[in-house]
Amino acid sequence: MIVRVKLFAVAKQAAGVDSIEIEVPEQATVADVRRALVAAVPALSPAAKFLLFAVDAEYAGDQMVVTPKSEIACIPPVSGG
Amino acid sequence: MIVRVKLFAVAKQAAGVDSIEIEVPEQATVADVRRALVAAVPALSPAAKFLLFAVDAEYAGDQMVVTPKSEIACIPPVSGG
Amino acid sequence: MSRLTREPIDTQELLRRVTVPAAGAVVLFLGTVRELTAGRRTVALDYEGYPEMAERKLDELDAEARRRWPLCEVALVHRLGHLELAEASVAVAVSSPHRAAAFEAGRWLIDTLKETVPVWKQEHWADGTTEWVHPGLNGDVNADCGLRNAEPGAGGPLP
Amino acid sequence: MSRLTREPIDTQELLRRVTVPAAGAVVLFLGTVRELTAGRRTVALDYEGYPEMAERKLDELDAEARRRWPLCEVALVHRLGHLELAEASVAVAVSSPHRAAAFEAGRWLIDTLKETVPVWKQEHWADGTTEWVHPGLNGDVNADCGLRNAEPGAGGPLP
Repeated sequence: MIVRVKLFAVAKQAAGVDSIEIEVPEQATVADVRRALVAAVPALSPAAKFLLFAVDAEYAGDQMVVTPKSEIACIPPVSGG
Repeated sequence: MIVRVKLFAVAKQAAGVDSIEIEVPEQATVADVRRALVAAVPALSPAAKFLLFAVDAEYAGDQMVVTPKSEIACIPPVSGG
Repeated sequence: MSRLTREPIDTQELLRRVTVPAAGAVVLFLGTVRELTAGRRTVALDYEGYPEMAERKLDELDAEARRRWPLCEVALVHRLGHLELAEASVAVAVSSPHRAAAFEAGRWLIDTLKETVPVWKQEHWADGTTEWVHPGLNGDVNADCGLRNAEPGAGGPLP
Repeated sequence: MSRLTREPIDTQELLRRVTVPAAGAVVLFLGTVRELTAGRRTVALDYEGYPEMAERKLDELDAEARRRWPLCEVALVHRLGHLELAEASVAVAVSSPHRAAAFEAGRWLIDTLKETVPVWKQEHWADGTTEWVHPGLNGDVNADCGLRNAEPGAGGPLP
């Protein structure tokens, strides 16, 4: 299935776009999304373990299952304030 | 000798004036000033041990010697802020 | 910068004064006139000070805070006179490159100011009575002196 | 009250909002654009956020702070977009009957905001380079990714 991932900051800069569609297996988890994102944007691989994800605007653990309707966002380490 | 003592807050209220002249011995100390003040304003006697004094706009210990030219102020416990 | 004032405290001016390019953190503390104290209702406060000494003490606090923390700017203002509910009686504004120092210095400044600066507040209670506040002394001495429940402006018992 | 804004933060409005008769203490924290970071000179910052999630997180911080401390009012604002030196990027304003809670809550709010709210800053260094700031990740990954010293607006290396 295809999911869309919102990208911010260094992830957006690395991809050159502010969201990206990636192919993941049915019943894919956040961990699968991370792998597929890094495969699609290899420049992010050194950052892979630092990337958190949000599903429907809430932080989501690696085991959370996503669907094509999920609002998925890649959250690199935050630096607000 | 005669010294003048500035009075604030409850001390001013007890005395009914914002400064008071009191008689103290030559070479009087702050401790002498406290005793003379409380003798002049008996309503302050329960507060006597809580009254600090300033000489020339600086906190002064009981042993400090005052002169008729000293600016002496009675400083009851402060409550600014 | 430290001063006493009888006008409302201009918080914008204080923030402008401490917000500088070397700073990354600004902390402003305001002490405000609270309606309820231990269940009693206040309608207003009057603040009185010993101005020459109070301003000197504020300057000393400013200097000591700068010795203790890497501060960019410090501004201390205490208001005197009559204050209504929710008005600010005191303002402490500090800036620092980093927030830990700004918070710590701000807290130390207001704590120390309240212990050392010769300023006094008089409560105007909702029941019509007034009372000078003297920590450690109220509730015993004011009562003993017959000064509790004094009418505004009235002197206590004279000798 | 919490919100994101692209306009300068109106600190007077925040102070008015939190200054209420039930409070005796107001603490305002401002995070401001600092010129020097580890010896490097900044000329400006850009802030980007994930708005839907950032506002939800700010609301959660507000609610959690009120659970932890007896607060009267809380106001949290984060600015997004382009900020010059000394402009405020974030404001935390809290009020409480007593100052200990106001200081502690203010400190906890900014500390936790900086750890959890999805907002990012991009440094514009005086040498003309730009850099997204990602704690734990800068200095290694940005460099590894070839993203350090990127020109403003330029994408990093694409696959």
